Amino acid sequence: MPADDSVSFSSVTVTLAGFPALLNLSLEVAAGETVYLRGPNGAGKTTLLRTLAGLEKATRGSARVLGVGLPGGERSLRALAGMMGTRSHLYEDLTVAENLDLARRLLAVSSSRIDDAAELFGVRGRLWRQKVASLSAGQKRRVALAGLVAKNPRLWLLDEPHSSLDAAGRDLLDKLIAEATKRGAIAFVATHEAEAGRAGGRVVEMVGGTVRPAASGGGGDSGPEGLE
Amino acid sequence: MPADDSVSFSSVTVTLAGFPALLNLSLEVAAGETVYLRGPNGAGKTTLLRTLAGLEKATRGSARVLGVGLPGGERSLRALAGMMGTRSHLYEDLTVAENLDLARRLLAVSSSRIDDAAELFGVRGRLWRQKVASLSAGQKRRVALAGLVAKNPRLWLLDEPHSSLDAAGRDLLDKLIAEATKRGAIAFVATHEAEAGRAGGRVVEMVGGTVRPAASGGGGDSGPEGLE
Amino acid sequence: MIRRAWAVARKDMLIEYHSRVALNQVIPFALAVLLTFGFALDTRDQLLAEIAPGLFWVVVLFSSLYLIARSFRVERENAAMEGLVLYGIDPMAIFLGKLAALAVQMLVLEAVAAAGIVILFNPPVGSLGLLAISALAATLAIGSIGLVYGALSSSEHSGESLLPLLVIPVLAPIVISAAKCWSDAESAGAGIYDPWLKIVSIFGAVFLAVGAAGFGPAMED
Amino acid sequence: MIRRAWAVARKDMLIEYHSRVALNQVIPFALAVLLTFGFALDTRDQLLAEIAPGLFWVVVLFSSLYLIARSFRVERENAAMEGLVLYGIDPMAIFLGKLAALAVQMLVLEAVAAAGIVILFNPPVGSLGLLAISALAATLAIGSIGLVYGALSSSEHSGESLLPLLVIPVLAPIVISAAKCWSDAESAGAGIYDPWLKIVSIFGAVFLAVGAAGFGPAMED
Amino acid sequence: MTSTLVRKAVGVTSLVLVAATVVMGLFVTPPDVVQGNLARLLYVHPPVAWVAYLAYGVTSIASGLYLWRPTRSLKWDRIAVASAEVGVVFTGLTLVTGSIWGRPAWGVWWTWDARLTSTAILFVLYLGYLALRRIPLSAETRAKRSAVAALIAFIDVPIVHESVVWWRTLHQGATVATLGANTKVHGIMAWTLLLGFVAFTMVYIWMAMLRYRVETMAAEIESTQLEAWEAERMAEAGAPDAAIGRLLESGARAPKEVPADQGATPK
Ligand code: HEM
Ligand SMILES: Nc1ncnc2c1ncn2[C@@H]1O[C@H](COP(=O)(O)OP(=O)(O)OP(=O)(O)O)[C@@H](O)[C@H]1O
Ligand SMILES: Nc1ncnc2c1ncn2[C@@H]1O[C@H](COP(=O)(O)OP(=O)(O)OP(=O)(O)O)[C@@H](O)[C@H]1O
Ligand SMILES: [Mg+2]
Ligand SMILES: [Mg+2]
Repeated sequence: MPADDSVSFSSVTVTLAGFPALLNLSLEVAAGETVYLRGPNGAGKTTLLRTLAGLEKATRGSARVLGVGLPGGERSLRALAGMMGTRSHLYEDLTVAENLDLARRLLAVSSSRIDDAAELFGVRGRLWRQKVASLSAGQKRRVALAGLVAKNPRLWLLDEPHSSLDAAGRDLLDKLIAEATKRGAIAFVATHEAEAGRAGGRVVEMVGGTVRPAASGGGGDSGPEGLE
Repeated sequence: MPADDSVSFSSVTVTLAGFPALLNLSLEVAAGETVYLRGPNGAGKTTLLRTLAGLEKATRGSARVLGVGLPGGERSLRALAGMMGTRSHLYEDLTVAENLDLARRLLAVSSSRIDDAAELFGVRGRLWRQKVASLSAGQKRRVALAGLVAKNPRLWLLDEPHSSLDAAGRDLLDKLIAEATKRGAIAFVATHEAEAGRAGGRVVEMVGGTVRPAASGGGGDSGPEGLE
Repeated sequence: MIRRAWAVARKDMLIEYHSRVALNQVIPFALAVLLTFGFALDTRDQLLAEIAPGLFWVVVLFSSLYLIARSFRVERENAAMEGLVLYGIDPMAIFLGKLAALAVQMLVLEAVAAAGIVILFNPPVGSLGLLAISALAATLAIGSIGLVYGALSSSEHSGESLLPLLVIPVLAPIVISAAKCWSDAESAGAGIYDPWLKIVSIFGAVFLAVGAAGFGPAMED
Repeated sequence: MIRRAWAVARKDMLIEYHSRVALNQVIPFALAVLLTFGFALDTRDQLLAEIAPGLFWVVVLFSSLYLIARSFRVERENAAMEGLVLYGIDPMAIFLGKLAALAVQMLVLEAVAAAGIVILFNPPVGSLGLLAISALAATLAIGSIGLVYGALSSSEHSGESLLPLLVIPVLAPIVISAAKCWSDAESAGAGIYDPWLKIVSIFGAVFLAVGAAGFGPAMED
Repeated sequence: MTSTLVRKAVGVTSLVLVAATVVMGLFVTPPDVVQGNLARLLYVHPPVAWVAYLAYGVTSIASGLYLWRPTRSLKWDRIAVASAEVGVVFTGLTLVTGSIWGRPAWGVWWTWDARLTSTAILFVLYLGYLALRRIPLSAETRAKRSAVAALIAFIDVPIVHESVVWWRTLHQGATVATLGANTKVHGIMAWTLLLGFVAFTMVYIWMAMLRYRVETMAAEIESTQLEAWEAERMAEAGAPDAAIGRLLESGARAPKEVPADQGATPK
């Protein structure tokens, strides 16, 4: 069933503590697409990602994500989605190795897979036996990304994925996303970077909790004078 | 005394829990300069900023920052520096207005000054009476920046300042930094953005806790294939 | 599910292994409380021996509150609980895993506190078996209810001192029954047919079931 | 400095105003504990009346621990304490401000708990003046020591349950003396020359001084 | 080397002195009129308690010296923790010997006497001090914070000492300090008591030295670790991005390791 690979939102509203963080948002995304979410602060990007992850519930409207109906299927959606938000989901008192070992156990994947992911993000060396509490911002991010890659989700939900990552890490992550979408995964990337989407993928401008009508073209995220 | 406006580090080492986060770092920065700190994850950028703010202590070596000697003068340095790190320093249970009012009282500045700063960052509207806990990532960032601008420090210490900010916010912040340095302030900006420093300012590449010898030229933060 | 529950339990035990919060902080705390109580309440030995069983369970309850709070604090730090949820695992696995780790810590705590009580307050100890069974049942009850209310009150902000308020009234009956159990254990005749033991066991089973049923809804808002 | 201390105190009171942690969580907690004790310890009225003063201070101490922990939790959330430090303000201002806000909350707590104790346990109340003075001194002592140890044990991780362990043994003498003060207050003859009041006041003054001296070094590492 | 010798000498001396105390206490001194042979605990229990005071006193002085800027050095911190740990051991011994004595003397292992309770509180106080030291912090921060805690904790020592006066208690009052006017402790008994005190002080010094040695060794390991890390950091600075670069050069490996068919599936 091809619909099972796609994402379709119809008039979804999500209220957080009474505030409509998403408002009548409709959106169709096909398998293999990369969607760059852009828009001013408070537009609802993070809320959209959390809804896609099954972490927030639609108050009105309905959606179908990878064959899972929302609201209702949040729990099964969570298993499919891979989310990388501003919080790392790591246990500060555990070492890098122990955190990723937990991921291995919960994902029921082989440990060589975890090792490879850790190797890929350069956290197998000195950091491997360090507590997460003692890592730099970008190092934490790398550990979290290693866990995400090990999960290899069908839905990548990345909230400002480049933040804290150095250039090599950004590059690596971009490649991983490209590779995953090539294999049919869908990626949502919330970002404020001006160059997002230049290399391909769809740019969706959000504002006021919904998708900005395509009319106005690019530049929705840029301020009055535009950047660059 | 002109030396009082500058920053000078000589062979500073800062150990965090026994790890040399900064190692024999020497650096001279003159009044009015903007320094972009770049380098791979774990290079020591954040630690350098925290040392400049008087939040970490030099274990070896010595420094002079705006006429204050380190180690030793940490407390007086804190009053001069304006730091914007990954943590916002905001009280989640207070409203935006109350957080900024606290800043006003502690800085002993006029309330119109606070209002102006808040206005500038667009947090005077609906958000003004909202608890910080209910703001989006970028909105929190804007509140913190409003407090920083109200302080108008002589030393701006910004750790990935663009993260979470939308294009308009980034633009505004860049202008503010330019304005401040024009008036003689010094700005340190830790960033992974490839375009940092293109428009002016000095780029300092860090790696392994110290400044990378100038030889290798630019691109230290970018991976082998470079970004863009 | 058992595998995942074990992974969760293992993680919580590892955190304890690294941070030694239960061992170096909560258990000595329990001893400090025993001392303060003994001193502050009164100085007549007879009286203290009488209230010792009640005191034991009160102290265990209070110390357990710190263990439960800690159990949720580690999940809150980087929204780690959200991370667990995002593995799509059954809340039941999280519940069982956290309960197992918590129960182990609580049992150690109870052993130390019991030794302290016996030395300091000198209450008669009768049937050890009776004591052990009642302690196990009460531990499961306290742990289960603690975890459910912990999940209920775990918000990003201002939730931490809500837990004791919610938990104490609910657990008061079981704590009282467990204390009575001890008092009964003193009389040699008491065995596993003790009526208070029955009550404690029923409470234990009911609260365990309530916990298992309530944790999922409490956690997944 | 007074201006800045006031700003800090005001902020803490505002946080309490918004979150109502002391009012809606800690004070009801204290009452719940009193009730549980009443049930768990025994049901003989005479006995309860006798131990009431000790119980009162033990409950106040425990509840205050939650208030103190809360006082530091709000500072830890977004590294807000670091923010305060970055205004270059004197640690003494932070200490005084936080102590003022804490003391106000504790005094309200004590008033409610005292009312609860009197209603539930029915102990004789003698000289109100004596009670009030001793309560004030004990409050300052508990608050000061609590803040110092709160600062000492404040780390990003695993510090929170250390506070009670550190604080309780140090405060045990003052809590006991304050309880004795109440017992003395029952006898009509007692006045402000009561020896226990003297001890409580001395402890209050010493701990306030120790707190003021220790907070700075404890906080600024 | 010399320090090892000193340590060994102190160790041997302390063992000899303890043996002498045992011999004197058990065989040479007469049994007490009232308590019989039980009174022989006199040669152990008070000395052990005093040595605990001594240990905490040393901790406090060392902590004070650390806090005082002109003498600030991590050496004091190491002395403080070494002494405190031995102090905890001796406080534990005080509690144990006291309990053993109390069982026949008072009929109970424990009673809520002011001296006993305050001694137990002293024990917990320093357990708290040791727990505080386990919070992960930099060595300097830890030293500073625990020094403050140690100074506050010491307030309890005079309380323990004066407790027999302040509260009317069951426990023995100051018997030994008023030796001249004393009829209970005299002659050979007093000398044995003094010997016990010297012996346990030597034991304390020996244990504290061993503990201090462990601390310095830990510090040395830390500094070698630091050197290793410094070397590593310098290498990093020399070979930028080596680790990451190598990974990326090994080409399409990344995606290959991430087969799309594997990974999490809903249960
Ligand atoms: C667990 C029970 C006990 C504890 C915790 C304890 C604690 C102490 C402490 C801390 C001291 C040192 C006091 C000072 O000089 O400041 C001490 C001294 C002493 N204790 Fe005990 N004790 C206990 C039981 C007993 C018993 C049962 C006896 C004898 C019946 C006893 C007899 C003495 C004597 C004779 C001294 C020397 C007093 C002096 O000359 O100052 N203790 N004990
Ligand atoms: N508390 C700590 N204990 C031990 N090591 C630490 C601690 N904090 C930081 N480090 C180490 O110090 C080094 C420098 O950290 P720092 O945060 O300054 O890096 P950074 O340049 O800001 O990195 P990023 O780009 O990831 O933010 C890192 O290698 C990190 O692992
Ligand atoms: N808990 C909450 N209660 C009330 N309003 C909230 C809450 N969380 C978010 N909001 C509001 O919902 C809106 C959308 O927030 P969201 O975090 O999705 O924005 P965003 O597009 O991710 O912004 P940013 O670019 O700043 O990250 C914001 O205006 C925010 O103020
Ligand atoms: Mg966002
Ligand atoms: Mg950084």
